[in-house]
Amino acid sequence: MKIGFYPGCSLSGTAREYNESVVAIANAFQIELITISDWNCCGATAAHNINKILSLSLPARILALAEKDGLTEIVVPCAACYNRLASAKYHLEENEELKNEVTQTIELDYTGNVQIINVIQFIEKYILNKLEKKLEKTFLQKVACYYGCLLVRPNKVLSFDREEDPLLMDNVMKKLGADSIDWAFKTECCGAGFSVSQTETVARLSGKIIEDAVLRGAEAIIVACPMCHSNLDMRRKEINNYMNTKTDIPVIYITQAIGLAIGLSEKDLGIHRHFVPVNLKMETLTENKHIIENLVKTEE
Amino acid sequence: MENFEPKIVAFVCNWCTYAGADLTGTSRIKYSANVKIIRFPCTGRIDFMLLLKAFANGADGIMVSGCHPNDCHYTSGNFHARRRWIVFRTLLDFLGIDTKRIVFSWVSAAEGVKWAEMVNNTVSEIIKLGPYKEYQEIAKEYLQNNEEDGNE
Amino acid sequence: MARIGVFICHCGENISSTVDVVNVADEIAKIPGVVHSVDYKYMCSDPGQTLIIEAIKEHKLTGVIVGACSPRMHEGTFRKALEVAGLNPYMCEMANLREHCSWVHEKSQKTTNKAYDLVKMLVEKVKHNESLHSIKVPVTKTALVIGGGVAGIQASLDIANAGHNVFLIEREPSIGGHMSQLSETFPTLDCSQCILTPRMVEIAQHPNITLYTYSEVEKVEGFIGNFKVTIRKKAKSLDEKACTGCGLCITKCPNKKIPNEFEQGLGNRTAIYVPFPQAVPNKPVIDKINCTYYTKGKCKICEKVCPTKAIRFDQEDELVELQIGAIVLATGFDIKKTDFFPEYGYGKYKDIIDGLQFERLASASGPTAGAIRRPSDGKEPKTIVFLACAGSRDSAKGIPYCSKICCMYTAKHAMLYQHKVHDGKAYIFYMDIRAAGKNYDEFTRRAIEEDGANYIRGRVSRIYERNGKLIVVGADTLMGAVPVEIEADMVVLATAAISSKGSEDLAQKLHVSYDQYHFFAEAHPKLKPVETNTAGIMLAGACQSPKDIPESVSAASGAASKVIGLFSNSELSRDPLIAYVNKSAPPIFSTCVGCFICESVCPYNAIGHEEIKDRDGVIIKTIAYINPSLCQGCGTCVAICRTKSIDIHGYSNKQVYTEVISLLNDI
Amino acid sequence: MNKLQTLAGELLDNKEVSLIIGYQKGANNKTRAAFISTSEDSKNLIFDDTCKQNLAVYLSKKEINKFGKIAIVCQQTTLKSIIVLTSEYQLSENIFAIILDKENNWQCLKTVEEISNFSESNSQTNSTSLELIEKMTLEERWNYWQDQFSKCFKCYACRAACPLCYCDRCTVENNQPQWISIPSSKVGNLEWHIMRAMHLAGRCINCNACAEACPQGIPLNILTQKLTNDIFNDFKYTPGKSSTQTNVLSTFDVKDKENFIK
Repeated sequence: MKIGFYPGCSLSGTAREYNESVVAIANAFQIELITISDWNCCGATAAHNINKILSLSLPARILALAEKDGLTEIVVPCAACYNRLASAKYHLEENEELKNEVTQTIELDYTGNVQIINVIQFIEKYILNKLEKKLEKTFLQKVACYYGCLLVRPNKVLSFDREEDPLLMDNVMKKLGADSIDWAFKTECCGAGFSVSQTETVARLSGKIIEDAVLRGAEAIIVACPMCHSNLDMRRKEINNYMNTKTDIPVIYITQAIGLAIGLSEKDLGIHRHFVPVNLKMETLTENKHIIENLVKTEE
Repeated sequence: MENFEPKIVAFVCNWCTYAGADLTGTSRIKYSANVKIIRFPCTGRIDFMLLLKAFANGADGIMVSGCHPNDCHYTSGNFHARRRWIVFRTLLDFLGIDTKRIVFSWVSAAEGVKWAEMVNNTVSEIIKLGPYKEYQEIAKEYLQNNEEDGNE
Repeated sequence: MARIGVFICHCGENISSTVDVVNVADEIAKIPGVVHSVDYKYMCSDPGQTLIIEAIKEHKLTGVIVGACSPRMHEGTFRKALEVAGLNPYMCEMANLREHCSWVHEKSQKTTNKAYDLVKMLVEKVKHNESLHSIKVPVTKTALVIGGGVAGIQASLDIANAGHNVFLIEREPSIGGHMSQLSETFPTLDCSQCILTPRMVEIAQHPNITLYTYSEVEKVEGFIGNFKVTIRKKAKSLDEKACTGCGLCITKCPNKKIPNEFEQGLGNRTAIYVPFPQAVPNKPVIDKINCTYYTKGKCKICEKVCPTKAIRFDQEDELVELQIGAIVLATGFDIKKTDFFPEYGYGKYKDIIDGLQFERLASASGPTAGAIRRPSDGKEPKTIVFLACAGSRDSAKGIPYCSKICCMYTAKHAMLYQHKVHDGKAYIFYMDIRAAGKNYDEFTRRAIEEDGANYIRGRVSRIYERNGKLIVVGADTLMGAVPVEIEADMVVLATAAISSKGSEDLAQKLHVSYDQYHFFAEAHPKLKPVETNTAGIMLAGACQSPKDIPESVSAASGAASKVIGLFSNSELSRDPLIAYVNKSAPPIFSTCVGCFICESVCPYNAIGHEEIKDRDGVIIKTIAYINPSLCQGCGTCVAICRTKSIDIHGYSNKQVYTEVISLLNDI
Repeated sequence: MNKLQTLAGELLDNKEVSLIIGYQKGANNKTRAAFISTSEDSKNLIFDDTCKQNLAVYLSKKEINKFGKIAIVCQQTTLKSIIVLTSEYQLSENIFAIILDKENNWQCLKTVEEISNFSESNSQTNSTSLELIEKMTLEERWNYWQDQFSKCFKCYACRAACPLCYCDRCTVENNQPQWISIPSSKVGNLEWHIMRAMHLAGRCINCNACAEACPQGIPLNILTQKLTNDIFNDFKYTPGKSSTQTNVLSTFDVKDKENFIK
C-alpha cells in the first residue's frame, strides 16, 4: 500500500521524532510513504497574515506537485501544514477566479483532486483495524489526548471530528489500553507561534493545559501537532517557572504511542529526543491479553 | 446615425418597477421619452416570446424590470423570471443576438431615481449600438405580410 | 365591433403643460374602433366622471381608456364609474400620461407622440378585454386554532367571542404552552400562571370553543373558507366523560420515576399523569411508552382504583374530520437544549441548565417550590453565571437570528435569583442588551442598578468542571477583551429559541411557506404579518419567529381579527385577475397536456390536477386546474406553459401581445 | 430466435406486456420501428448498429397508449426520455425498458427506479461544432444560424421526431394570437427555433433525433445541447436524472446568478 506524504518543515527540524515515528509505524504496517517531490514550505502562520495569494499559492504548489506525482491521497502529519493545505484546497474550490490566479502564480496544473488527511485520519483509515493483531504492549496509564487548534478549526473547512470535543485520538489510545480522560483543554490554544516572541504567554496557556491534565490524573499527554508538542515539552521549564510547579508529565506523539505499543524501539521512535523524559510503564500483552481483549470488546 | 430615436419597450412588473416609475414621475425626474412601459402583474408573467415579438416589430432595445430578490409581491415570480432569463440569454447569445439590447434590472417602488438612470443609460447604450438592423432586416418580410393581411 | 371611448385628462396643467392633449385626443379618434375621444381638465373630478358615464351611455361604449395619472392612483375610481354606467368595470384601462409621460419629459412633439402611443396601446388592448366578475367563495364560519399556548388561547377566545365556532387543538395533554411553565413574567414580574390560568379555564368553558388536547393535525385539504381538516385524537386511555379528575389513579400509579416534561426533567411524574396541577383539561392521560401495563402487560392499578371506571386500556386513536373556514397557526417554539453546546460540555454537566429549567426552579409550583437549588446536589448556588446569548446570533451554530426574549428573561432570572438568594452573585455574559419594549429597558436597568446583577459584555468560550465548580471562561470586551474566569455553582444558558418540533411537517401539510429555520413565513413581512401565503391560514405567536408574550398576544388578536373579517361575510369576494386553464371541445377538452410544469412555479399551491372523465367515469385526460380561491394572479404559470393553455384575466396572451405589436407599429 | 426475440416473446406470452416497440428491417433494407403484439412476430425484432432511432417518441402517442402495458427496446437516451416523460406525467403505465447491459445481456427494467439506476449520467455533450460556434464572434454566430435557418421550410419533422414534443397543440398552431407566422420566413424560422429550444431547455436529453430528422440537415440539436450544458453549469441540473425532479425552469435557487441584472 502506498500513500503520498508531505512532511513539511517541522518534521525535518524541531519535530524530527514525529517524522521518525510516522515513518516507523508506516513501515511496521507495510505502508509506503511517497514523499512529494520538490515540496516547499506550506506558508505556515506567517504567509496568511501577510499575503493572501502567497498563502494559497504555497500549499497549492504542494498539491499541484502531488497531482503531478500521480498521488491521489497525501498524509500530512503536521497539524499546521494540514490546516494550510486543507484551507487552500477549500478556498480554491470555492472561488474559480482565485483558483485561476493561483494556478497562474504557481505555473503548474492544479485540479484539486488530491485528498488531504492528517495523521489521526491516517491511523483511523489504514492502521486501526490492523492494530489489534500487532499489539505487543499496552498502556496502563490515564492519558490526556490533546488536539490543539489546528486539527479541528475551522470545522467548516476541515470537517474533522467534533469541533469542541474531538474523540478520534481518544479512541486510538483506548485501543492501546490507556484510560483516556475527559478533560476541558482538548482544543484550547497552547500559545502556538508565540513560543519565541512571547514565551510567557505560551507558559501561561500551555501551563493551564498541563495543569488540568495533571489535576485529572493524566500521566501522559498525547499530541498530533509539532507546535503543541514543542510548547508542552520544550517549554516545560518556562511553564514550571511560570506556574510555580514541577510537573514532569511526558508529552508524546500519537504515532510514538502506537509505535511503543507494537513494540518498536524507543530509539526508532525518537523518544529520546524529548525534553521531558518519557518513562511510561507498559504491560506486555502476552500476560494480560485478556485485559486488552476486554478493553477492545467494551470499546466496540 | 444622426437623429436616431431608438424604440425601446419596457416590460415591467406592476408592484415594483411600475410603482418606481410612478415615483420618478412624482419626483419630476426627467428622462428620455424613447422608453415606453407595458405593465405586467409580475416579471414571472413575462413570456420570452413577447421579447422576440418586440424585436420583430422594430424594437431597438428592450428593458425588463421587476422587484428585487425577496421583494416579489408574489414571493417568487422574480426568481422564476431570473432563471428563465439566464437560459434565454444563453440561447440568444448563442444565436448571435446581441444581449446588450435587453437590459434587465431590479427597480423597487422606492427607486424612482434608479428608474430614470436605467432608462437614460439604456437609451444611450442603444444609441451607441444603433438601430437593430439585422433583426429588422429579417423581420421585413413578416411585417409586410402583416400589412397586406390587414393585421396589426 | 368594439366601441371605444377615450378620455384624455389635463390633470389641471400637470399633463397638458407638456403633452398636447387636444392633439392626442384628435389623433386617437382616428383609430378604428374609437367612437368617442375627448379631453377634459379633471377626469377624476365628479364632472369628469359624469362625462365618462354619460358618454358610455350615449355612445354605447364597450371599452374605456382614460389617459390620465397612474392606474395605481385612480384605476379604482374609473372602474367604479364604468360600473355606474352599466359597463363591466374591467373594460376600463388607464394610460399613464402623467407619472410616465408628462412629469418625466419636456414639452415637445416627442412627448405628445409618446402619450399618443401609450393611449393607442391600450385602445388595442381594451379591444381584447373581457367582462370579469369578482369571484365568490362560500365561507364556513368555523375556525381551527392549532396550538394551545398563549397565542392559540388568545386567538381562540377572540374568534369565539365574536360568535364563531372554534376548534382548538393541542398536542400535549393540557393547553397552556410555554407560558404556563414560566415563573414570573417581565417587565412586571407578575406570576405567569396567575394571569394565564383564568384564560385557560375560559377556553374550557366557552360555549363556542371545542378543545381537543392530545391531538394533532393529520391532513388538510381544501382552501380558504372551505378547508377539510382531519384531526388525530391520540388515545388517552381514558373515558373523559366518566373521569372526574379526582387524581386517585395518579397517586397510586407505581411508575413514579418518569422525567417530567413540564418540569423540564427537573422533577418526576407517573405514567398516568396530568402535566401540572392547573392543567386544562384537568384529566389524566396514560403515557403508553412508560406505562407498565402497556410495556409489560401487567399492572392496571389505575383501573382498579378508579372510582368511576374511566380507564380504557383498549382505546385507540380517533380521527375526526372538521369543516373549517380559516386556520390560525399558533404552534409556538422550542428552545435548544444544553446538549447542543459542545463547548459547554454537551449537556453532561447537571448544573448547566437552560432558561426554561430555571423558570421551573424559580416557580412557586416548581420542583423546588420556588427555591433556587442546583440540580446536582440540591445545594443553593452562591454564584450563578447566566449566558444571555447561547446559540443565537451565531451563524457558526446555524442560528444567525436573535431569539429576542433572552435578554429580557435573563435580566428577570438574575433579579429573581437576587431576590431569593441575597448573598448570591449573578453574572450575566451578554452580546448586546436588547430591551426594546414598553418598560423593558427600565427593567434591565433595574436588574443592574438595584439588584446588582453583574453584566459582562462578552462571550463564553468554554465551561468545564473542576473540583465541583463550573469554570466559566470568557472575555470582557468592554475591558479590552481581557479573559474572564468565573467559578460558578450553576450556569444558566439562555439557549436559542427554535421552531417547534414538527413545524416543517405541519407546514407541508398546510402548504404554508417556512423559512430556513422552519419558522412559518408571513405573506408580507410588513403589511401582512399575521397572514400566510396560503389564503385563509393566519399566524399567531412564536411559530413565526421568536416572540415574547405581549407580542404573541397581539399577533394572536391580529390573526383573530383577520379570521373574524373573513367570517363577516358568507361569501368571499376576490379580484378576478387570475389565471385559468383553457377548456375546449372533445376530443382534446383542453390544450393542456398535463405536464404540470406549472405546478411547482405557483407560489400559492393553487395548481392541482383535474381529471377529465367520460360518461363511464374512465379518465380520459388529466389536466391542470387552477383554484380560483387560491390564485393571486402573478401569471408565472402563464409564461411557463409551453402550449399556452394557461392564460390570465387582465393580462391575457392576446392583450399583452397586442400591446407589444401596437406600441411598436404605426397604425 | 436470438435472446432479444426470446425475451420479447416471453413478455408477450406471459401477458406482462401487450406491445413491444423495437426495431425491424423495413423496405429498402432500412431499419424502422416495429410494433410487436404477438410472440410469433417477435422474430422480426432486430438490434444492430442501424437501430438508432429514439423509440420513446412513440410512448406518448394515443394509438400506442391504447395497448396498456408496453415494453420498449432502449438506448441510453430512450431511458432518459422515459424518465422525463414520467416526471411530466405523460406515461399512464409503467414502461418496461429492454436494454443491453455492459456484458451484452438483455435486461428488462420494470420500474422507473430501475430505469433511473440503469441510466448513465452524462450531462455534458461537447460536440466540436458546438465548440466552434461558441468560439465565433457574435456576428459570425448570427450569420451562421441565419444561414442554417434559411434552409428551414417549417416541416416540423424536428418536432415530430422529438420524444418530448408531445403537446396536443403546439404554440405554432396557436393563432389567438398568432405567436409565430405560419409560412416560412426569416424571422418566423428564428422564432420557431428559439421557442423549440426554450421549450426543451432543461428537458432535452440529447438524443439528437431532431437533427437526424431534419431533411435540410440543420444541426438544431446543437441549440439544445448548448442549453443543456449551460443549465448544468449554472444550476447543476441534469435532465432525465430522476423521475421525481422538477423542471429546471419551474424551480429556482435564491442564489441563482444575476450578474446580468442591473
